[in-house]
Amino acid sequence: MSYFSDIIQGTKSLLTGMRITGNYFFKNFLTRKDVITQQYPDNKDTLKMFDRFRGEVTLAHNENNEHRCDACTTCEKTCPNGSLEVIWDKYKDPETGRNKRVLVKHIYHLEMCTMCGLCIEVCPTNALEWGQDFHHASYDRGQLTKVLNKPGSKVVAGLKG
Amino acid sequence: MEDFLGENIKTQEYFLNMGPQHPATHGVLRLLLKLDGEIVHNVDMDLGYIHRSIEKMCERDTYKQIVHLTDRLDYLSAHINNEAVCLLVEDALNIEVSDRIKVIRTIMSELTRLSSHALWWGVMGMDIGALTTFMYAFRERELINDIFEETCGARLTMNYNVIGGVRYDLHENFVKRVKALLAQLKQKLPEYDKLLTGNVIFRKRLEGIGYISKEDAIAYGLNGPTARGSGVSCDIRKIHPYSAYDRVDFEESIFTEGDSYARYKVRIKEMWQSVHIIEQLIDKIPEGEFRHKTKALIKLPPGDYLQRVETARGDFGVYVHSDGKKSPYRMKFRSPGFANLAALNKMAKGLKIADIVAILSTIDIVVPDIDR
Amino acid sequence: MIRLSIFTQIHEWLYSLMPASSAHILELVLIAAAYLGIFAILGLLLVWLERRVAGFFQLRLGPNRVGPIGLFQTIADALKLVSKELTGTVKADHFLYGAAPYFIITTALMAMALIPFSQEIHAFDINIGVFFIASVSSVGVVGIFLAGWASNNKYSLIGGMRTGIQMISYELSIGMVIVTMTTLAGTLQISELIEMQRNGWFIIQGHFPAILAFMIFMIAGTAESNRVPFDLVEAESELGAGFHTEYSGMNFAYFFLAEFVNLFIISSIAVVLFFGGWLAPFGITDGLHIPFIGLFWFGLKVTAIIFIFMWFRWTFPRFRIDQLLTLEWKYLLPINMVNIVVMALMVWLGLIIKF
Amino acid sequence: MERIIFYILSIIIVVFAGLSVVNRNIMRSIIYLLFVLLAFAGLYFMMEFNFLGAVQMTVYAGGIIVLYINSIMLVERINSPLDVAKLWRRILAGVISVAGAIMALFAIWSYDFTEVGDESSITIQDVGKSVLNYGEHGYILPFEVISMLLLAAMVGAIVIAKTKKRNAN
Repeated sequence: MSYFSDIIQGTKSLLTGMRITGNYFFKNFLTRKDVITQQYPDNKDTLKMFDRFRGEVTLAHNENNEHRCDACTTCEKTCPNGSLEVIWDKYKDPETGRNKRVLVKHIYHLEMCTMCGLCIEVCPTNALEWGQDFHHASYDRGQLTKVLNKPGSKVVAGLKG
Repeated sequence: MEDFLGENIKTQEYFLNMGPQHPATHGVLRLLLKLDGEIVHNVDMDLGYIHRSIEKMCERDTYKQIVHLTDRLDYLSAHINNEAVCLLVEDALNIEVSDRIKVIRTIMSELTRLSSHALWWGVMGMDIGALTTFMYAFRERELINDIFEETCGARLTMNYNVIGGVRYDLHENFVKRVKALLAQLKQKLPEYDKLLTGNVIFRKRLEGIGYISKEDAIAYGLNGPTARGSGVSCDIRKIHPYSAYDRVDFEESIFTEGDSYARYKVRIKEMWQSVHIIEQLIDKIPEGEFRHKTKALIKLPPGDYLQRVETARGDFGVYVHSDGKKSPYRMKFRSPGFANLAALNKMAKGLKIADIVAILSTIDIVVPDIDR
Repeated sequence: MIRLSIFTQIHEWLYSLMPASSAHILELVLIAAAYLGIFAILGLLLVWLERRVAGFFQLRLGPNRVGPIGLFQTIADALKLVSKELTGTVKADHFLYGAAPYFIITTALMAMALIPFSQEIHAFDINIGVFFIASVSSVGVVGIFLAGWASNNKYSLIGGMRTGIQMISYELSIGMVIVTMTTLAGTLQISELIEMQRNGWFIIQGHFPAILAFMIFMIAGTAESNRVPFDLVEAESELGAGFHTEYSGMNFAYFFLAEFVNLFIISSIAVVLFFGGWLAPFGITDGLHIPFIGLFWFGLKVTAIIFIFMWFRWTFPRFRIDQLLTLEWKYLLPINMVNIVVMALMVWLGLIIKF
Repeated sequence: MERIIFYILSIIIVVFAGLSVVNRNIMRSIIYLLFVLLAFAGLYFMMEFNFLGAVQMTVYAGGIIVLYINSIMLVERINSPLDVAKLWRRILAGVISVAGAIMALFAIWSYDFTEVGDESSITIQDVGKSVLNYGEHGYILPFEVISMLLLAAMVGAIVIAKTKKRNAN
């Protein structure tokens, strides 16, 4: 007799499954209520990431085009992948007469970065920050190598390193 | 058949390369199948296609740098892997973390397990041929990932644990979101059952397929849900409780049938248990520090250290031999997927091609976890 | 033959223009071209429908960018496929490899000729109607078989072998369902079959055994059109793409189109056998002289059946090959045989519901 | 028009029949045979023997050929071309086939064909009635004999399947 009960049980289980998918179909067909996907390029402008989202490493600049990096290279040493390169120059401080470092280029290899966040943690002057940008795709690998300090930017005056 | 046909007529065996590029192998895993028609006579696992020598890289890095590498092992239980390394270093340095950290870690681990199992459920359906389950599972998984992103800043490679605590404090929306998630899971998990678990085709595809006995499971070193499907009690959360697992009440999900369907049921039950665990903790997250200060450069005292945790796939072990320097002399990860995959040949012999796909799915392999 | 008034006008105009023999040939060519057009449009439309329906089942939207509600998406895809390179394996049997898609296309087209779109639009109303469709589609299997064999790829070969087993088994079920319904109708000619349903569709006339036959037909029809849960032939997660792994560009598109046209054909047979073809439900539009009303009802019914097939596809997991055979030989076939006897008894005892 | 189609079909039959014998690739031979069978079905359809044509397609093209292919795929040396037979065998086969052809032609030419008017095509009812008829032109006896044969074949198949199962257990 299990032959027939098998058939009935099986059909019942199939219909249960169909009821669930069918429910979703008609709900979506009529109201589009359960749609979980985002219409990505359409909502590009309004799409907002969470505050802590780790998109890329950036060097924060204030409104006077000043950053807080004193080229101590701690981030470069801490990075496990070698994604950061700090190129600096020496100059003599006219006031104290001591040699000081000045940042020339803060180079960031996005293609090597694993977003571990160690550089941002160790930065003694809190110069580095997380950027929210996630549109990293590009046709050219070279474009993933970025210079973080903006052209013409300077160190914030009076920064202690 | 051969007995009946005698010596003169023979069927021909042939080899089939399943992978390294194949939709069923969940990554770049190559299975060399020896087939007779559709029947599998032998499975050879060929690994190493995405070997990145993470263990060797660990010997180069400092302990703080190692943590984020473990994200890349079993990327679906990234958080739990991080936790293993952190716990190991904290133990070695005798850092006693606050209750808040323990509870946060436990909740996060269980969320990770839920997200991993949700993905597994969706992919399981896809492997068996039901394509819609994938999207239904991702609906829940996206909620979990949103929670992760809001608190940790990333969806997959969270890298939230640091040595001595967690990187950020919980986001203010965290509790609210987790409660919403639990409510939805309680509503949707029965739907999973109706859609797939009870389905007659699905059950026929899994029941009695890929059997492995309890003795064999122990002999092969199976662990995690794969072993618990054969009745082996091996939940590290019960055997060696870490973080806040000693203060929550949950059941180790064990089924004794030993077939694919048992392994499936184990994972479904684990999802319920995870919901249960989070429910106990979410209302009483203790106040306290979320991160203890540690030295800038951590050096472990010379010696051997071992830490085991229960990832979504099973027993994940971290072993360190330290010579007192800033990076380990030798770091070894004992990954659950590797041992589980080894039993595939035992499970799949004599079955059909379609069964291999189903068994691979119930083992729930993640290839980077196997290859490291 | 085609009888709609505009077609009659074209027919007369052609014969007035040129001698009878050339007009005849030209007419045949025109009808063939028209059916080719229907074939292409149907294929594209069904692919769009499938993707759209799949979207709603899967909590997505489906194609909605190209054209209104994504209607032109498949045309864009077809253009892409046309422009793609035709690749193949070096050691393939090139003659058979190239011929395989045309087998499937040709048989699908031949079966299309018998589809009664409406009372008037019906190209080939042969006296063995439904049986002819079944026999033609049995030839179509050879195409899939050849594709699997000639690709010189083991995945394709396994797919091809599975097709053979699957088709031979499930054609039996389809044939027996047809026999069951013919027992009720007493004819195989499609137009007669439909006209007999003026007194109630066969699924109502034959009540219990007809409903059973319909359920079996839906199962076997899914298997015949190689769709989930019977898509072992191309089983994505096991065989990559099964028998058409090695096909690309337009050659692949032929398989794809033919699959969807076969789905349409199977649904049409279901509509003809169970749901009264082009007839309106309860004859609600019989008195009205609306042009193309038969086409409307037929299309509506076929769409409903196709929707059920799609519902299957986006709900169920796939069978394994031995379960597929068990289902056919252990369950469907015995039930079918009993069903034929029950149906014959019912017809004999006059237990049919007629309005 | 009909004449042209007839000649096209005949040419297909003759050419592909020849090819299917000559070709040394077994798979292609089968496909050429399929073309021959399909062309025969076409001839039946031309003669308005619709039922016969459809049966020809289902049974031969759909069933037998698929079975052939299935069983040929089980043969081990399917990829290598077939061996060429010895010379005396080829001569013998040629002689026999030429003799057969002469006999067939002789039979055809000696028979006095009469042209039949364009009768209405045979319906399913006619076929069914003559199959189950025990009077004159009735086929009930062969029909039943064949069904016995099929039953025997089915029993045989079941026996084979059962044997395998017992061994497995």
